[in-house]
Formats: sequence, C-alpha cells, structure tokens
Amino acid sequence: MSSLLHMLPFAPIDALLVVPGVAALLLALIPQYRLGARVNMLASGITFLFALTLLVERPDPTVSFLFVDDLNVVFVVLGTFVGFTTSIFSASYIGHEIEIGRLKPGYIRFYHGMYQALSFSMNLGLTANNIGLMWVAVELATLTTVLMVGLYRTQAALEAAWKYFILGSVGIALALFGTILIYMAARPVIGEGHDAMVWTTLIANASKFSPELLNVAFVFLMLGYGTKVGLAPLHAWLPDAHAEGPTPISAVLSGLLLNVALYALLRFKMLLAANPLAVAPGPLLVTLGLVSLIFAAFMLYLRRDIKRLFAYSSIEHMGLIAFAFGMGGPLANFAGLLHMTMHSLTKSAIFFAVGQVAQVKGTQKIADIRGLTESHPTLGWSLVVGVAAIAGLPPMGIFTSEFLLVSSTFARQPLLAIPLVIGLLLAFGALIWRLTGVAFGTPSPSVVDAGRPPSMVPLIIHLALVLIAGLYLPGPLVAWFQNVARMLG
Amino acid sequence: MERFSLDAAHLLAGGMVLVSFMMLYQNRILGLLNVFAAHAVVLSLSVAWQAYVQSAPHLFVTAAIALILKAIIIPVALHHMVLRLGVHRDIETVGGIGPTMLMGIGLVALSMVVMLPAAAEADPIAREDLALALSVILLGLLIMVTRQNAISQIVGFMSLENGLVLAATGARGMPLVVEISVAFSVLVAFIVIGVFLFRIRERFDTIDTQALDDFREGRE
Amino acid sequence: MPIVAALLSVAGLAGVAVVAPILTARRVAWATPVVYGASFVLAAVLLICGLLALLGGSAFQGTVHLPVGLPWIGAHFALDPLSAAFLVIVDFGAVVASFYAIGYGAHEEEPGRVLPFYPAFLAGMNLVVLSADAENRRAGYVYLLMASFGTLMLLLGFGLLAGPDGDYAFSAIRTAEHVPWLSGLVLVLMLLGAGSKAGLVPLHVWLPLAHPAAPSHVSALMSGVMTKVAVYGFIRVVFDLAGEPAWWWAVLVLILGAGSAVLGVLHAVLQRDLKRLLAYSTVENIGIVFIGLGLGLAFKTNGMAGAAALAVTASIFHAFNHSLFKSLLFFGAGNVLTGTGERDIEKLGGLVHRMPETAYLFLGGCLAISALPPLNGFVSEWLILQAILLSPDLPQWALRFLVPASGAMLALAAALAAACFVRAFGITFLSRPRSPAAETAHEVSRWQIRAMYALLAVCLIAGIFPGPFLDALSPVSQMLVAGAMPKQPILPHLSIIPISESRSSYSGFLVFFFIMMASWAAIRVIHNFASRAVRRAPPWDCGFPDASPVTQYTANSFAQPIRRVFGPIAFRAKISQTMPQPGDMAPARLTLSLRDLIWEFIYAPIEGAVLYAAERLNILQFLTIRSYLSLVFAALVLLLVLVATWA
Amino acid sequence: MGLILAILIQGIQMVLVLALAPGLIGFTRKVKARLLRRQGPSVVQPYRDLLRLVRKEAVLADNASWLFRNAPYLIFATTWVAAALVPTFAAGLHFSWAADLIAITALLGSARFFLALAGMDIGTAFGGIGSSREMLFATLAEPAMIMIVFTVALVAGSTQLSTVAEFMVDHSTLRVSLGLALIGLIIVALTENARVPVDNPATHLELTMVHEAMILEYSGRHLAVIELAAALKLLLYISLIACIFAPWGMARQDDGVLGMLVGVVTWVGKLAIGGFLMVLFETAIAKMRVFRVPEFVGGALMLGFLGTLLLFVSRSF
Repeated sequence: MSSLLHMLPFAPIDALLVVPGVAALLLALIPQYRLGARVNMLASGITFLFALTLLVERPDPTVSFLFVDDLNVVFVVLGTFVGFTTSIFSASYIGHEIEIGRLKPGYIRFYHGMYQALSFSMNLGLTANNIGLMWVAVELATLTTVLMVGLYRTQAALEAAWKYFILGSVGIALALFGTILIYMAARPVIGEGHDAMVWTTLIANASKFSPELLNVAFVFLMLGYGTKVGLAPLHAWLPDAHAEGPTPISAVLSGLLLNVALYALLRFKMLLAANPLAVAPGPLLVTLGLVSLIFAAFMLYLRRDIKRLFAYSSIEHMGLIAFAFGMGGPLANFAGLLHMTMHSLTKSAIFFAVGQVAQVKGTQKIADIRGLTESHPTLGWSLVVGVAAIAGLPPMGIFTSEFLLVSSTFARQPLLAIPLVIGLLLAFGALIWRLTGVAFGTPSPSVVDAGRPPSMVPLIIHLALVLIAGLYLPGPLVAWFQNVARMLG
Repeated sequence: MERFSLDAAHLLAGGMVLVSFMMLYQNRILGLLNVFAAHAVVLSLSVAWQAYVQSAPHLFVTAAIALILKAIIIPVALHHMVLRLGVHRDIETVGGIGPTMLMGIGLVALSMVVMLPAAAEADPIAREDLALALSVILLGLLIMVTRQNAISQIVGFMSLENGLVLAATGARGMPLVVEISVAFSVLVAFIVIGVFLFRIRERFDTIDTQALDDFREGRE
Repeated sequence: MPIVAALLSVAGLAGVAVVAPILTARRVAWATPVVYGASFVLAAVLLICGLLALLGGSAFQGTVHLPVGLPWIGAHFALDPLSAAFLVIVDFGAVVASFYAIGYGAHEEEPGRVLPFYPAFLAGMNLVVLSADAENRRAGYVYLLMASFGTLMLLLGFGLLAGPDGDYAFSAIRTAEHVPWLSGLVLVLMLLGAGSKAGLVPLHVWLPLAHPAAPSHVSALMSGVMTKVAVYGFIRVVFDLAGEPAWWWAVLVLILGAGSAVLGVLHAVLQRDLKRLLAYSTVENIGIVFIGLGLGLAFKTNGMAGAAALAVTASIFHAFNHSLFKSLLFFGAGNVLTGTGERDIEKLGGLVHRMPETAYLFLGGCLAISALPPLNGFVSEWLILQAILLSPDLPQWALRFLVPASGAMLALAAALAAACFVRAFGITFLSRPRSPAAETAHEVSRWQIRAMYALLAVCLIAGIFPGPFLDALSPVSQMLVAGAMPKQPILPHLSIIPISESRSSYSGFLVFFFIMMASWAAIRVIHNFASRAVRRAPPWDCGFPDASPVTQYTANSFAQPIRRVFGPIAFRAKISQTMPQPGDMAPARLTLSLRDLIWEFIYAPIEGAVLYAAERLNILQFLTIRSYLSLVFAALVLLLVLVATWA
Repeated sequence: MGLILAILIQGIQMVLVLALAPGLIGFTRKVKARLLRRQGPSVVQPYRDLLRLVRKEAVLADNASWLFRNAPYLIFATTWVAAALVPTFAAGLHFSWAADLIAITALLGSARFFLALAGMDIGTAFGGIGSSREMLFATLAEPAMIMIVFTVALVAGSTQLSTVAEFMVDHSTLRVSLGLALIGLIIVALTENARVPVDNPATHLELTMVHEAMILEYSGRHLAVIELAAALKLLLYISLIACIFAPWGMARQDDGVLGMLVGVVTWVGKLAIGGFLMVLFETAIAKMRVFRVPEFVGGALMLGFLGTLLLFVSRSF
C-alpha cells in the first residue's frame, strides 16, 4: 500500500489540496450540470481516498508546510467523507432544484467550483502546519460558504449571506489578532520569522511563552473561531445560513465547517494547556458550551422552519462538544471526539432527509409538513431514525457519546452535570415534539411531481454508520480516539 | 535614533487611535468616509515607518495597498454609492455621541490594561503598537455596533481591519503580513461589492440593516 | 449454559425485529402469525433459561462479556438469582402475550405499525408514538420525555456508581467502596429513574396516557412486564450495588410506595376508559411492590435478615403476581375491544351473556387483583402485611410511625381496588347493554381465550400453592439481604409460614378446598332435598320494572360515593348541581370538576416555565445584525476584562 | 385416631355455627321486639323462613347471568368457611391455622365482592345503589379491620386467632390499645352486618337501604342461602369479638369432651349477650344518613390506627 503511494507524483497530503483545487478550476468551466455533478463527485471521492491513505502514511512535518497527526487526521477523514457523500446527495438535489427552476442553470459552474474550493480550503485549514495559513484557509472557507449561502439570490438568502458575511468577517478579524498575539508570544522564544508560526514548533515551546499574551490571544481566538463554531452568543449567523442556503451546503456547514473551526479552537487550547502559567482554557469552553446548549435547546421550541430547527440543534451539539473538550480528561475528550464524529454524520444525514422533505412537500415550514411516514415511508422513517439519533436515543452512536459525557461529568463535577442534563432534556423534548408532528399523523399534501427522487444512499450510509457506532466501536478506532484524547489533555 | 524611531511609531499609532475617535465622533456619513480615508493614510504612514525601521521592504507593499485601496479607491467608491443611495443624511447613531465617546475612552483604557503587562517581554515598539492597535480594533467594533447604516458599519469594519494591519506590521518579522493584508483587502472588496450587489439588484431601497431584518421577521 | 441460550434468543428477537418490517412492507399475509409465533418460541426459550437459572442453582448461572456497546466497557451479561427471577417474570408475560397476539394481531388494521417493534420490545415507546390520533401522540410525547428523563437519571446513577474512571461492570461496582452521601444520591436518582419508568407517583403521569394507547397485548406487556424491568433495575442497584442502605432510604421508598398505591387506585376508581383504569391500577400495584421494598430496606439497615427476606420476597412475588393478573385483565380489555370496539365502560354492559368466557376470565383477574383469597394477589399482600407486623422491632422512630401508616394505606388500597374492580366488571360485563356495540358483541378467537386461561391457571396455582414459589425466590432474598424465609412446609396441608407457625400461617389450598366443598355441598343438598325449579320473569326492581337500560347505575354513579368521600382530598373535586324550578322545563345539570393536583403543581409549572423562557429567548432570533455584533462585542469586552483582572 | 377426632371436632364446629346462626337472628329479632314492647315472632321463625324459601321455586330476572345464580352459593361458602375458622367454643382446632385473622377478613371480602356483583347483574337502579354503597363502606371498614388486626396481633404476637385467644386467656392485661380496638371492631361489625345505624336489616323499599337493595332480585333458595350467609356473618363477628376480648371458658384442643361442652355453653352464652347488647344499642340510636356512615366507619379506622401507633410507641418503653 505505502509503496504504491510512493509511486504517485505528489504526496497524498498534497493531493488533498491539489485535487480539489484543480477540480474547482475545472468545474468553473463546466456548464452542464450532469457532467459537473459527476466531476464533483469524482473529485470528492478521490480526495476522500487520499485522505484514507493518511491513515497508513504520514508525511514528515518538517519538510512540508502541511502536517498530519492523530488529531487532524480524524477531522480530515471525517470531513472528506462527508464532503464525498454530500456531493453524491447534491448531484440529485441540485438537479431537482434546477428542474423546478429554483436555481438558475447559470449558477451551476459557480456552485460546483465553490464546492470544491470549499473542500480545498477546509483541507488546507485542517492540515496547515502554520497558524497564519490556517487562518487564511478558514477565511477562504468562510468566503466560499457565504457565496454559496446566497446562491438562491432570494431576499432571504442574500440577507442571510450578508449577516453571515459581516459576523464572519468580524470573527475572522478577531481570530487574526489572536494569531498575531500568538506570534508575538512565540517570537521571543523561537525568534523572528516563519518558525514562530509553525504549529509543531509552537507546541514544542509553548511552555516558555509569556502566559499573559497567550491568555489575551486565546480570548480573541476563541471568539474568532468560536463564531465559526457557532457557539452562543456568537451563533447568530448560523441558523439563517443553514436555513436559506442550498441544503447540501447546510449539510456541509454542519458536518464540516463547524468542525474545522472547532479544530482550530482545539489546537490553540492545546497550546494554552501546554503552558502551565496560562489561564486554563477549559472553564471558558465549558461555559460557552453550556450557554450554547441551553440557549439552543430553548430556541428549538418555537422554530417554524425545519432547516432552522436543525441548525439550532447543531448549535446545541457544538455546545455539547465544546463542553466535553472543556471538561478535558481522557473520558470527556473521548466523548467529545466521538460526539463530534457522530454529530457530523447524523446532522448531515438529517439535512439530506430534510432537503428531500422540503422538495417533496414544497415547503420548509414545519407546520405544513405532516405524516411523512405515511406519505413517504422510506424518507419519513429515515428522518425519524436521524432525529431519534440526534436526540440521543439508544442505540445510536450519539447516545453512546452522551452517555460517556454525562456520566463522566457527573462523576467528576455533579454541579456541572445538572445544567448539562437539563439542556439535554430540553433539547430532547423539543426535537421529539417537532418530530411527532412532522413524521406522524395525517399526511399533508405533497408537491405533485417531486421529480426523480434523490438518492437515499448517502443518507442510509450515514445512519448505518451511526447505528453501528452505537452498537459496536472497533478496538483500533477506540484506541486511536483514546490516543487523541490523551493528546488533547 | 532608536529612541526616535520608537517615538515616531508610537506617534503614528497614537494618531490612528485619535482618528478612530474622530470617526467615532463623526455623525455624517460623508464626513465619516473622509475621516476614514485619513485613517488609512495614517496607517500607510505607520506601516511604511515600520518597514523602514524593521528594514523589511515587503511591508512597503502593505503600505501601498493601504494607501491606494483604502485611502483612495474604497472611500471614493463608497462616496459615490452614498450619493446614489441618497443616504447621505445624518447617521442615526445608537445612543448619543457623548456616551459613545466615553465608551471609546473606556475601551482604550481596557486595551492598555490588557496589553501592557501582557506584552512585557515584547520589545517596546511592538508593545505600544499592540496596545494602540487593540484600541483601534475595539474602537472599530464600537463604530460598527453604534451605527445603523450598513455603509458606516463597513467603514467601522475597515477601521478595525486597519488596526489589525497595524498590529501585524508592528509584530517584528511576522511572516505572511502582506498576504494577510491582501486577503483582508479582498474581504473588504467583497463587502463593498456585496453592497453594490444589494443596490444594483434593486433588492432593497435602503441598506439599513434594520430593514434587512424586517424581511426575515415577516417570514419566520 | 442458559445465559448463552438467553443471549442467542435475544439476538433472535432482534433478528425478527429486522425481518418483520420487510414482511409487512411486502404485505405478507402470514406475517402476523409468523412474527408472533417466532417471538413466542424465543420468549419461551428465555423463560426456560430463567427457570433453570432460578431453580437449578449456581450450575446454571454465569456471566458473559461481549465487546459491544460502550467502548472499553463492553457489555457484561450475568444470570444470577435476581436477574433469573425477573427473566421469568418478563418472559412468562412475553410468552403469553405473543400467544394472545397471534389471535389479537389478526384484527390489527395496520400490522406494519405493530409487528416490527413488537419483537424488539421497543413496543411501548414506538407504538405509542406511532398511533395517529392527536391524544395518543401527546401520550407518546409525554412517555418519551419521561422515559428519557428516567434514562438520564439512571445514567447519572450508574455514572456515580462507576466513578470517574467509569467501570460500569456490576462486579466492579459491587466491590467498589461507596461514600454514604453518594449512595444516598444514587438512591434518589434510582427513585427518579426507575420510578419514572415503573410509574411511581408523582412520576406516573405518562403511564395512564401511554399504556392504553398501545394495542392491548402491548399494553399488557407495558403494564405487566416493562414496569417490572424498572423494579428490577431499582432492586439491582439499591439492594445489590449501592452498598449499605441508610434508614432514611426506607422512609423515602415507603412514602412514595404508599402514595402511589392509594393515589393510583383512587384514580383508577374514577376512570371510564377500561384500559386507562387498568393502567392506573398498575400504578397502585407498583406502589405496593415499593412498599415491600421499602420494608426490606428498613429491615436490612437494621440487620433483621429474616424480616428483610420476607419483605423482599413478598414484593417480588407481588411483582410476579401483578404481571400475571394485569396481563390477564389487559387481555380481557383487548377482547372487549375486539368484541365491541368500545373502551368506554359507560357504553358497555351485559357482555357476560355475549362474551361468557371473557367475562369468566376477566372475573378471575378482578378477584386476583382485588387481593381476595384464594387467589395469588391475596397471598403476596398478606405476606407484606405480615412483614409490616414485624416492624415494631425497628429502632428508628420515623419508621415506627411510617410503617403502620403504610400498612393502613396498603389496606385502604386493597379495599379500594376491590371497589374499583367490582365497578369495572359489574359495569362492563353485568347489567344490561348500554349501547348497540355492547348488544352486538361477539366472543373472540380461541388463541386469545387460551392465553387468558393459561394466565388464570397460574394465578390460581400461585394462590393455592404459594409455597414452591416462595422457596424458588429464597436464593434471591439470600443474595439481596443475606437471609431467607423459612423453608415452606409442603405438608401438612400446603400452608405457608412467613416467620413461624405460631405467628401466622395461611393455606390457600385448604381455603380453596373448603370453599369448593362448602358450595358444592350447599348446591347438592338444596337441589336434592329442596326445589331446583327456576322461573324466568322480568326484574322486580321494587315493583318498578323498567325496560330502559338508561335507568341502570352507570360507572360514574357507581363511583360517586367514593368520589364524594375521597375526592375532596385527592382531587379537589367540585360538584355543582343546577336544579330548575318546579315547572321549569330546563333539564337539571350536574357538573363535576376533578383536578389532577400532581400535574397542576409539578408538571404544569415546568411546562409553563420552559415555554416562557423559549418565548423570551426567541427574541434573539429577530435582532438586527448590529445587535448581534454588539453581542459579540460585549462578549469580547467581558472576556478582556476578565483576563485583565485575572493577573 | 387423634387426627380423626380433631377433624371431627372441626366438623362439629362447622355444623354448630351453621345450626346456631339463624337462631341468633331469631333471638335478636325477639329481643328487639320485646324492647319495642312488641310480641315478636318466635326465636325459631328464621328456620321456618329458610325452609319455606328453600322449597319455593327461584324466580330469576330475564337477564340474570350464571354469576347471579352461583353467587349465593359462593357467598355462603366463603362466609361459612370464615365462620368455621373462628375459634368459637374451642381454640386451636385442627384447621384453625389454615387462615389467620387477615385471611378471614379477606374471605368476607370475597363474599362481599360476589354480593356486590350479584347486585349489579340485573341492571336495576336499586342493585347499583346497594353495590356501590356497600363497596364504599367496605373501603373504610376493611382497613379499619386490618388496623384492629394489627393492634391485636402486636399485643398477642400473632395473627392466628387460636394463639391470640390463648394469649388473652393466659395473660389478660388491660391495655388502652385493646380498648380502642374493641370499639373499632364493634363499629366494623355493625357496618359489615348492615345493622343500625349503618343500615336497617328490617326495611325494604327504602332508598337508604344497602344490603337489602343488593339482594332485591333474589328469591327462593338463592335468597335463603344469602340470608343464611348473613346470619353466619353476624355470628362470626360476635364470636370473633368474644374470642379476642372475652376468650374465657374456651376449650383447648387437648381438653376432653367436658371441656368442649363447657366451651359450647359459654360460647352460646356469649352469643346471647353479644346479640342482646347489639340490639340494645340498635334500639337506642337512629339510623344515619348514608354519607355520615363514612365518618362513622372512618372513626373505626382512626381508632385502629391509634391503637397500633400506641403499641408501636409503647414497644420502646
């Protein structure tokens, strides 16, 4: 396997950037949507395969400005996988959107190009060995998603994009300042120049940095990248962006972009944790996490737009994950990693389902969607399974991670477990409340011609994975996650 | 010489803070644009000075970008747009000027308190610059949140970004500064274009963000 | 090795659960019998495993560890006396229910709704949510919410027991050292968790909504079996894992148990919906079981092993009995439903003529649940009363006062239960039909009847020969409280002895035998030496023979005296009559208002608070970009101030 | 041999209670009539009534079910068994431990259960009234009874009537709790036997009747059996009170024939006294409104509970 990899003209890790980059340029030239969709799928697939190779072959961090360690390979593999499945979904979805004339064919090139550009920037952000580069990548990702959110050019879409844009830019600015501060902190130790921004050297010397600078830096980084993660009170862009953008983008946003920002946050958390004098980042993350969890849980109750509903649920789960990493410790970190993985899979699956629901019912209003299990059994049931999973019902994977999180928290900090449990219950109540209305009861009228039913394959694959993870986690995966959990400290 | 260079840098950075205050005080949009141009000019001067002091020629590029793009092109463009949009009426600032100024002063004090001890090890220039840059950034944010008109918000954002560039250039030997400033200029360009888009597509008769939100409020 | 077989058959059930939806999707005609038949067989295997492990001793017990489920924890399965006992309880119910369902399922208009989940035994949850009409959906919602609440509480409890390093294996927990306050917290959590699943007041609200919503055989499983699983969880943790109990645990458990017993049956007496009535009576019986468990705790803390053994054995025996007669009664309700399509007893009546066998079997269930000798319900409640009589030896004052009080509550509950089921049977099966549906009722399929006969038979056997059952439970009490009841003498005359012969004894067999002999003798004598002539005539009714069935006593009027006596306390019942003046043609009106105080004072406030908070926070959805920016700004400034003040 | 004798004695008691029950009724009626300055029927009148009824044909309502026809025999049988298990003239009879006091209470409960059902079978308003009120009274009377049982059992250390009786004979102490229990038991007895002030056994066609309303539709042999069961019940309660609170003169199982005879005589005496006192009480007071009865019976419950509590407390001294 590895020998086979050596025969390639470039290292697999570079391929993570080369393939999407080339594909982006290529797709920008392909006006036909079928061909474009195929190329899009193909490119994403290849990227995913290369990402898989990273599991066996790690490049040497010193030679490249990219690097791979146990931590980001989790994100890369997960991200490229979701990117791949989403591209499959988007192929059929966008096709239907064009058929019903919601999306103008002229935008196809733009859409596909942006899709690959997005995956490019996210891979870059995940593998960059330079905090400046990472920042640039995240900004790029933001720009591309902003453009995709505004794709439909409706008032709502433009306005959502605008809001996302402004808030995102401010977040980016804050993150940049934080990055500068990190450099300032590193320079006296490492010396001027490029090295002082290289991740591997940073983490190696973190203990000698000036703690005060690190503290201030972390404040900015947390608010900056936290805006991307969608933690309350920095979340405002997230629901509208999810609700108004094309559904594949909603899936990518929830399944990937949030993770990328979270990854950046984790990196800097590790940096601070490596410095004994710096303020412990844990409590900050825990606080933001709890706030997001409970806030989002309450917000779920009065949602009327189904995509916005699940967007808020994403905020809730990001809060949970932030909480887990904030708690720290092998068990909580493990739970956080597992939860992040499960959430990406489940939430993107849910958005696949919701997108089709919105197409067959011709609306995103929860009130107008009823009795799905009657009118569209497969779709309805997979939505039920997805929501059951996201709500944390056994035997799905999210239940496992929540179980670990709750029980470990309760064993360590009973007082923190109480708001955690309350938040979980609130969210559960809201989600099930909505689900019973949408999935059961007398069906509401469907759009006459729902067109070619989009492929259920990605949806089912995701849910199957979540279910399997809930029932059985393979030993190597567990060992690997535990290793990462130790890294995170 | 060392002493002088330090003072000069300090002076320029302080000048930026001063200009930020002027922007904060400014409540006519056209005036705001002019003051912003001045802001950019001071920035480019400061960046140039840093380039000279640190003998880092590539910083001159940044200075040039700041001067050309932010001091000339964008203000002019926005000027035109304001006239076309006919929003050159008074900016309805949220909460009077007085409180805003007070808040600004508080922010400057805060940034001093935060940065000076924090950057103790960093060399003096950097320390002063950082503290002042932070205050510029905070003031920029303050402008953004105390203005209701989208254009003035953009201006606020750009002044914030000026602060970032100031900080970046102040960080001696920081790599990617040029790239970052370029990236940011792209960002700003996008924002401006975005406003143009809104205008050209006749979506909104005003780009008062209050009105923007009315759409979704009606819908959700 | 029974446990392996048990696990395999569980896997089999899961397999059936997977296959079932495919069959139903294909609209296969024989789906119903196959699915239920398969689950019948598998449940039977499980039942046998349980029996082997319970009676066969340690040779048939054991543990298995599978690497599934939670990472690095895996799943430990153990078959010890306790789990074996409850395995028997659960799977006997499951076996009979599957058998019953082979007949009952034939009437299911939407088999796709039931079949897939039935074998997976997710029946309760899914089925309730699945049902289409709004009321049932609300039921399912409340059910799910309470269920997940319970689950979370249980998780917390286990997390607490497992400790920070999280070893969830029972063996590890059992050996671990537990701080007293921590175990106390565990008890509270278990009460919340298991209590909410078992339907303990005040966590019972979902139960009377959810159980009736499901098809009857599933209701039977939910009431008769699922609640027992919760009881099992409680016993397992509180008696087995949580370490030494403190005496106030008993106080807590006794209060909850007694409260559930009385409130549950008081609700039951007033119900019109037959299945809801049964569900409420489940609350009552769970309360009785918990009274027994509370006594067990009280005795255990004071090292009175024998007494503790009596209490625990009695309450597990009652759990078993309840699973029997409650299933029987729910099946009866199911028959009535299939026979008449009616659940409202006000619209029933006279079914004894059209559904004689159902009537006969339902009567048996009523006798058993009303704790009347010689049936099994009486035996277990009698044992609990005997345990109460041992309580004066308890040193704690609180328990001294509480235990007799709970005894009185128990007696009150039993008496009310009798009233409740006289009403249920009398209104449903006796008197004259109150609706066309009742007039045209028809008897149901043999499968259903046979299943019920099996249950009634076991009820009778357990009532007449309780000795062997109690002996079978002695390893359980041995394991839980390190004590056991005296070995029950099979002879003389099959009597059972809680403590010692001089104290008290009871021989169900003799009582049964004497009753049979006496009535037989009476009939013989009278028929032989006096008249046996019978003449049919219209009812006399004090000389006012009236054809109209409307003049009969209704369920409501039957309950009226009890409501009038207990209602003001339990429900804040308000009754107002408006009598028109003489000569006024307007009809007289009687309005009755009952208030569920528990809902009003516990749940309604929570609901309100959540919605209020949601309303308030929802404003954040509609702010301007500027306001959102100011949020970010505020957060930034706040954090900076924090950092500044940190050093 | 001993076994046969024991069983024989048990059999004698069963026959004896059956034989004496109507006599007790007749006696009370006679005494009542005398107290009311009436001549009254002869003491053996109830026997005559029963014979007459038994010989008549039974008239069944059109929609009477099998339950209606079988209930009387079940009621009779359970009551009879219960009565047979109460030590009357001798304690510790062979089968006396087949059921303790709680079981006896429960047996009477079964009898009531069937009676109430029978009352509802025909579907008349009167039957309904009877059953529902009967069950209401029972919901209070049974817990009261259980509480009294607790009190007694805590004193005597057993719920086994024979043991209790022997205990009372051996160390007969005066206890407050027992006093409370006695009053409670009397109230329960009045309620259970449908006597004034709870119910009026002599009336018909009265809206407040309870017991009579339930058996309104019965006739012929069925009615006879039910009447006999009611008589047995009265006898049961009087002998119960006697054997707990006045067990003197009761024979032990090892006593000879003489002892047995003494036991029988004393027992009949106790029955007579008990019946007389009851009638005296009945003539002294008036019948209550139905909804004052719960307070009356609830009083019994309170007394029983109080007695138990007192004992629980006194245990610690």
